[in-house]
Amino acid sequence: MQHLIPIGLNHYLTISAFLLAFGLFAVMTRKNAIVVLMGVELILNAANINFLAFSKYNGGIGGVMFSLFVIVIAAAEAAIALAIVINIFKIFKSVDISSVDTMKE
Amino acid sequence: MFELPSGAEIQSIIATLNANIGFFIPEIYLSLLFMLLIVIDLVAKGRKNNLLSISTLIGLAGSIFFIYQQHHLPAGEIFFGMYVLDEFALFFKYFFVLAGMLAVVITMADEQFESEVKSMGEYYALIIAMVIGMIMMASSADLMMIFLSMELVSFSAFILTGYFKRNPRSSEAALKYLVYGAVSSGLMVYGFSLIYGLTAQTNLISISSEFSIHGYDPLLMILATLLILAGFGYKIGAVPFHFWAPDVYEGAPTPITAYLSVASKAAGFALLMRFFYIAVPHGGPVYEDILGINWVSLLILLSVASMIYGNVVALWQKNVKRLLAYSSIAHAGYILLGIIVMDAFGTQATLFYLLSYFLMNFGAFYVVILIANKTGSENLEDYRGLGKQMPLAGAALTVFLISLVGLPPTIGFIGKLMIFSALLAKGSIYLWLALIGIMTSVISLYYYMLIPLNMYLRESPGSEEKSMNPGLIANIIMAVMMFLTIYFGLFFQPLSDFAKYSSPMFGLKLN
Amino acid sequence: MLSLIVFLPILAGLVILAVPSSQKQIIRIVSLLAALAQGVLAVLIWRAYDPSLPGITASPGGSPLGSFQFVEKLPWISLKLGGFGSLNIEYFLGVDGISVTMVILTALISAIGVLSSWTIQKQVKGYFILYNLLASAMMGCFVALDFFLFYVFWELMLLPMYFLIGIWGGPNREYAAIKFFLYTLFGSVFMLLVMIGLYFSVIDPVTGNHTFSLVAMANQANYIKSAILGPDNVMWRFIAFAVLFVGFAIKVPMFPFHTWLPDAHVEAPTPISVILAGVLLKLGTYGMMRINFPLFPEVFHASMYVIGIFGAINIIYGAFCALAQQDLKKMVAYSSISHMGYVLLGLAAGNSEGMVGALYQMFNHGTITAMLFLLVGVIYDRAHTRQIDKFGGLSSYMPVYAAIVTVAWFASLGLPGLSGFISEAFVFVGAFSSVTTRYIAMVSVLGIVFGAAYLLWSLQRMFLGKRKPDAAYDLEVGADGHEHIHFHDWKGKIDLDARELTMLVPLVVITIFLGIYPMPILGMITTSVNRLVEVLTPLAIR
Amino acid sequence: MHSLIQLSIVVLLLPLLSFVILIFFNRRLPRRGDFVGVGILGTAFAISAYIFWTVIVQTYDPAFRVAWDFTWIDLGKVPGIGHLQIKMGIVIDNLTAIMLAMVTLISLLVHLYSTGYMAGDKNYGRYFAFLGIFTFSMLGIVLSDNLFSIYIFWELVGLSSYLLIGFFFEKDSAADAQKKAFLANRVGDIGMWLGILILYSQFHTFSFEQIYANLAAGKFAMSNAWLTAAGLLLFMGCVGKSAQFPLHIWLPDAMEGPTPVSALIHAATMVAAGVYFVARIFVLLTPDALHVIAFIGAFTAFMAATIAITQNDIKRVLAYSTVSQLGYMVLGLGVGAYSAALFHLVTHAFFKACLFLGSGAIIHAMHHEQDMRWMGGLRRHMPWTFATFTLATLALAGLPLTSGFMSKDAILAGAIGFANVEGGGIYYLIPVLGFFSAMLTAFYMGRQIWLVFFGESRTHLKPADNHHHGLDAHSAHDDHHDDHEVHEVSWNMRAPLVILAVLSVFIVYSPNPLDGAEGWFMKMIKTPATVVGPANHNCTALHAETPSPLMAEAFPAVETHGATDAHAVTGGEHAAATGEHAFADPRQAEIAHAAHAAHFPAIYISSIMVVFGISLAGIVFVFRIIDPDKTAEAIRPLYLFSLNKWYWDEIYQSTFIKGSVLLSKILSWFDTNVIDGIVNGVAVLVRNLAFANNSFDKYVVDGLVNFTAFSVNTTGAVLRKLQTGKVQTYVALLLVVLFGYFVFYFTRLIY
Repeated sequence: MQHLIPIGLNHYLTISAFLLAFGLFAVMTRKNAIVVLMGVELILNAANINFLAFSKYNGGIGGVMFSLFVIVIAAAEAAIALAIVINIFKIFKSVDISSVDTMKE
Repeated sequence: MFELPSGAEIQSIIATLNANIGFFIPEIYLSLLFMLLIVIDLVAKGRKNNLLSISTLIGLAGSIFFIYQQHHLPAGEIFFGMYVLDEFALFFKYFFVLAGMLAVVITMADEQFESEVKSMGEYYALIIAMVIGMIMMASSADLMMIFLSMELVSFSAFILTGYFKRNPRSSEAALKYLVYGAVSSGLMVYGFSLIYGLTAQTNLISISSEFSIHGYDPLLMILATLLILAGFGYKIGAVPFHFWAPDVYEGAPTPITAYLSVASKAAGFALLMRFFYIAVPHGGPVYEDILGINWVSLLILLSVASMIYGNVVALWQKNVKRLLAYSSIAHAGYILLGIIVMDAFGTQATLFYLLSYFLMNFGAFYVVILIANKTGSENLEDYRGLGKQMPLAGAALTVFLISLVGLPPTIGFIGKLMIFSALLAKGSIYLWLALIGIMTSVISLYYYMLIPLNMYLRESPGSEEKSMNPGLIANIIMAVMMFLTIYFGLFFQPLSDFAKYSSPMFGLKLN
Repeated sequence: MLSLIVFLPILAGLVILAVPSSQKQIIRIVSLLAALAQGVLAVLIWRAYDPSLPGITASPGGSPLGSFQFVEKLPWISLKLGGFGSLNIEYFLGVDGISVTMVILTALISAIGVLSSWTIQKQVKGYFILYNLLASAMMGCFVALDFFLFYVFWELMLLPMYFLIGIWGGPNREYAAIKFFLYTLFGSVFMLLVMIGLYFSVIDPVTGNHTFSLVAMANQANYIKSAILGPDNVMWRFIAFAVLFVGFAIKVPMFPFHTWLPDAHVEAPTPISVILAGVLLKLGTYGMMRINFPLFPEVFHASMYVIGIFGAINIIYGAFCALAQQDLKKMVAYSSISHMGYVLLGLAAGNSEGMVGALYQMFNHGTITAMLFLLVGVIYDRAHTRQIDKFGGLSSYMPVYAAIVTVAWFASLGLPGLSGFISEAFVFVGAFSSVTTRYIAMVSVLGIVFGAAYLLWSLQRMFLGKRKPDAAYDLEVGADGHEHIHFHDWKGKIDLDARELTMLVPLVVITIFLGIYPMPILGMITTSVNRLVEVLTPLAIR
Repeated sequence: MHSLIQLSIVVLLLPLLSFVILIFFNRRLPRRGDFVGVGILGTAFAISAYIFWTVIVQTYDPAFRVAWDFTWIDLGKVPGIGHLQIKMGIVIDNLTAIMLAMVTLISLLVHLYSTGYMAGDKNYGRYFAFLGIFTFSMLGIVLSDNLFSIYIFWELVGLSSYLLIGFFFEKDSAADAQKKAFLANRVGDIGMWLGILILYSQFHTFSFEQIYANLAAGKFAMSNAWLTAAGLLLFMGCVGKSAQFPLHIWLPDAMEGPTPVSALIHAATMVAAGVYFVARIFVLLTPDALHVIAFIGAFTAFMAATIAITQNDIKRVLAYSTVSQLGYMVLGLGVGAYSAALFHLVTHAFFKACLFLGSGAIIHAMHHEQDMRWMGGLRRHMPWTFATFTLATLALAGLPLTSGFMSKDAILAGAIGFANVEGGGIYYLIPVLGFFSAMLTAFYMGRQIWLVFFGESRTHLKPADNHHHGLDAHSAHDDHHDDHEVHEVSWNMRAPLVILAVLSVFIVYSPNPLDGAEGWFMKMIKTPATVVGPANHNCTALHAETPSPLMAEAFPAVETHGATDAHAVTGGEHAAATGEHAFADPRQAEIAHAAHAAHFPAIYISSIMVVFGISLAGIVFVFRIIDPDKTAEAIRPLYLFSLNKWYWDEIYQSTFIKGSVLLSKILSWFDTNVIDGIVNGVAVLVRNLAFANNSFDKYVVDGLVNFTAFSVNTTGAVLRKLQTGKVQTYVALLLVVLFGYFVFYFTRLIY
């Protein structure tokens, strides 16, 4: 088991980068509004991972604090978002985000 | 892995909190007001809009008193460098409180609320929440505070934008605003995390000292700066981070549009200046070689793009609200010009421009609301012949638009004058920027003048001479704003001295 | 006193604001009173003016404020700017020989404009408010000695003009109005940049701060050598000069920036055409004399030749275009392009004769062209057309009108004994005496013939001969056996009525008197112009 | 201020007074105030007669001269020049005195005559007002002491001629004629003005005195060519006003005006003003300039004479004869026969005025029939007119015992002398043309006399179609003689004829019918010393100045003119002998001498020519030995050429007038379509673009503004497509932009 490389900062950063990419991908491509919101959550969590990893590897408690607040914010955001999406569903009878484009140019 | 703090440390923390609480009174007061409004709404259930709005006005007016008290306090950081109190912050405190009051005023004038919503309950509370959030944006000294306050503003804004629940445009605007805002703030947070990774600090000043002491990895720095810029750019609605703006401004309730286009933009600028002036290393050849990213050039790109794009696309708009939305994008460009100069004069010019923009934009939106009340439309075609039917409104709107173009003797002219003076004071390096500004403002004359053109030069289709008087109070408010627009255009000394007084940040002056 | 003469119309406008819009007569009378009061003040200024003081800028040994008269100088704005001392803007009014004549002209023309506005029936209240605003702005431009103040007045003129053309204008008014607005704004926005640049380049010798004062700017000693528009910065000074020149040339209007003028004139109502031709065009050349040339004398000296060529083009090109017009008003419009060409030529000469001629031509063109447009308005009111060949033989039926038209037309073609001649003569004398513009002058002289050609031709087609078959009026034999003409749906007097005479006769008298004895105006001009010529002559030549 | 000056000022202002009174009050005054005009002119004439008496008769001094001036415009201390003032002033010398008397006299007579001729016209009062302002401006020209005021009055004369030619403005032909006259004069005036400018730009003064002084002192800084140019340009003024070729076209058309006006303005005074002006500037004309002038004069004299032969309109014949005679005067000045030319000016003024008034009487009596072909046999009906008209005709033809004989003869003598001195073959063309024109003059005047007064009345032969000629003009005042009986005119029209006829007799001017040089006139009017040309030594001697480089340049070596000097001396002696004054300028002296030598040859030749001409006319038109019509057929091309006035009108019409009208059309098209829409095509494009369907591009039709507008507009149209309304697109764009920035800075980072 010794010849396994120890997990280091870069691994965390890579994972967070992937999460970010997935999140953006979801936001841009998914039709369903809920999935889009999930993408947003992914973005935020990518940031969280960064914060935690950094605070682990170069000390300081700030990163942890930050990530806690980000989680809270994400929760609040989700709540508002869902309310709005429901409202959208009431009016447009669908949650297809790409069909919501009455205002343009 | 982190050891718990000892009792003594906790004692000292509590002591500091007690000591610093005195610097935080206006925010506390506003938070209490926020709760009070909700309580009032709960108690006096029903459609007592005036009760709520009046109390909001009074409450906000009261807050000015507390803000005024803070002039005596020494400038500096509080709450362990989370928060800062300085002239710069004070300026924006006044700014946002007044903006909130104006928002309330024009909300009272807007008859669309009668038809769209049953109760105004949380509306005013949310406006207060936005005020608090923006005040904190203007005075936060720590990445975390920045993030939190921005989100506070954004969330209230999302809700307010979608406040007309049964109105598809309003809801659509809210959704777009939400998705776009969430993504950009997400990117911003990611950028913050990178900065944190580079410096292990979240306080702006310590970040900058870290940078100046240890230097940094340029590649990561570029990435971080760009991502953070995405967040700020989204707030100030500058090209290419503006895409949400037109739709949201068109869809949102008009008072909210006005409020967003003035206040939250200003908050964004406050943040931008604080962050880029203080945190990110700038200026001076010291950084040029290692930096690899000159954020001034970045902002120049933004501002030029905004001026051109905003003005050019506005030429095509038929909906007045949307037209003003694009014009606000263009104005973001002009304001950025002041930031680019990056000296005390530039800051002063920027703050002054924000003040002038405050006056004329609110004025324009106010008149638009009054007209919409009478005609029920915001389309250019329906403005035909209004000049005869509502003379005062027509005159006022013309004055505001002229001021937006930047012609004397209006405050808008002085704003442009100061911005360009700040540019030219640097010699001829920024002259081309000034030229672009001039050219685009000529272009802007086209579309701004379309409105008076329709109001005066064209006859209304149903050419009956019915006069639509918007009512005494509305007339008075319009007249006052029109008067101020012209008065400050001729005697702008007080405003500009105020801007001058508020330019220093963290108590330290720029050269 | 100057403040009074500037702001009287605005006060009148405020009064009118209070008058209910149904009281048309009261509104008219109020503005008329204001205009008359302005006239009285102008006369007082004329009497009290001391022609021995040069003005223009600080004379060597004189006070740094220059020897201006009726000076009113109040600190207006004084801002502390981080790192740049303070921004000082002054409320600085004053007149010298160059502006005092223009002040008199403006007062005269605005009074006549009010009279001729009597026939305006549509939205009288709004009309007169805008009119008074315009009058104030024009007057302000002529007396402002602070560049900032000047710029404010300058821009202030645009909006009222836009609405006056756009609301009370002819069928194609939207187009003409926006065209006017855009052209002039395009010219003036760049002026703003130059103004700021000058501000940072000039030091007020008294206070030691930067200043907007034109008097200080006109004195090359006050420039910071290395500043953006300082003496060292040759290229930028040249560009600034060109930019300013274009800005003013658009107002003049100078070929090829003239195309807004015919449209604006044709669409504008008569009084506005009178104002436009009588005063606004002068602002362009006045700006050149007050700002453009004295601030950049060496550039002016280098570009005299070009300016002269443009002047010649204006003269001849305008005359030819006028020759081809069918619409009488358009012809007059082009004729004023041609006549402003004389002004440009005189300025380009750069010597006293030329400059005196140019300034005097500005005054005379003001009165004469005002007369021409009023006369066009008279016939348009009656016949509702301005097509030249819709008339003929008018002088048999409207003798008084014909007589005044003859005087005006001949004044416009520069007949000796009428004021226009003296100014044109001086322009040519000056332009020919200066070696730079000698050959240009020889070419421009052709303008005299073509000017005569189009004027006499139109005169013949409209007034001589007999009624044309498709004329805009009918002949009917009256009770006394003589033939009379009768315009469709015109109830008033066939020949000039009292109001029109009160507008026209003073102008005729002035034209003749100043043609016989020009000193009342020239006497005020000369000292300042001589000083101006000194200022403009580079030290090398001086 | 000299008393004569005061008087002359009064004379100058009286006609103006008459104008002012009549133009404003003529309808209120009895008889439309014609008596005002006549009375005022009477007074004026009385005063100027007194001036004439004092100057010419009492102080019998060739060098008499009084002057007075005042500052008109004060330009203050002009940088580089010093104190600059424009002065106006009056000068009275012999010439002025004579001209004053002549002008006021003829004007008075014409006023008197008009009371009969114009009686009943509906603008009767205005007519006299116009006469007044004309007289005023004419006197102004006569009295001016500087170029500027001469130019002013010059134009004013043009104006009054414009007003009077177009007096019957309802006739389109009259309206055309007045415009033509004014414009032709303007063309001349341009030249004159440029000449004035050249002189002013050198000396910064307009006054003759100072200009000549400066010139003589050699202060003229520009090259000699400029001086010649100045002379010729000034002469252009004369070309316009005195209807010399190539600007002669307006004068015949000017006959559209009332006949008395033709007599006053277009025969006696105004057209002579050109000659008078050349006489005033004579001293600054360089020899080259004088040569050009001489040739133009000769050619004009000849051309006009040939045209006059074939004209049928009685007034047109006289008009062309006027042009021809003016040609004589100009010729005279050109060859240096200064006093002779001015002498001819005066004599011609009287007899030509007489002729015109006579023709006016005829036209009046013939009920506005102007075509000589339908006249004839009038001598029985109108004896007075016949007598005076014939006498004047003889004077014009230049038969001995008439004034015209002396003056014309002096000119021709001068021409011969000039040709002798210049010694070039080409220069002999001038006297030859002169004599030939003299013959032609005799011929066409003879023709006129025969056609009008002799033979039988041919009124009945007139085809009916062109009978309306002139009637419409006078429709108002035809009523008082509806009987078609031709009868003599009333006294107030007869008296002027008699007076003028008397003034055409030789005795008035000179005791010796064969030599005008012995008369008071040519004694009083002496050739002034030129200030240019070889006179430099004398002048510099006079003005005690250093010799001027200019003169040296003009005439390199005086030694080469040794012969000339010798001549000069002899000439001087001879002059002394014949009581002439010594010439300052050898060249002038020489010419004068030669002229004197050529005096008798000239007499013989011209007399023969004249007699031949008249008898030829008789042969052709009375005894019909040669049938004029057949002859005309035989030389049809020549005949048509003359009848159509050498086609000058057609040429001008098709070149200058058509040309400038065309050019104006082109330019105005250019203005509206090119300048005013440099990118019209683009504007059209914009309109056709699919997305251009909004109110804005209505304004996209204009010049450079267009271009910006267009580009701005389209960019907007493209950019706004980015705003798809789909939020996901927005996000995508956001990322694209960020990525773009990143790449940009990344590359900047590594490179």
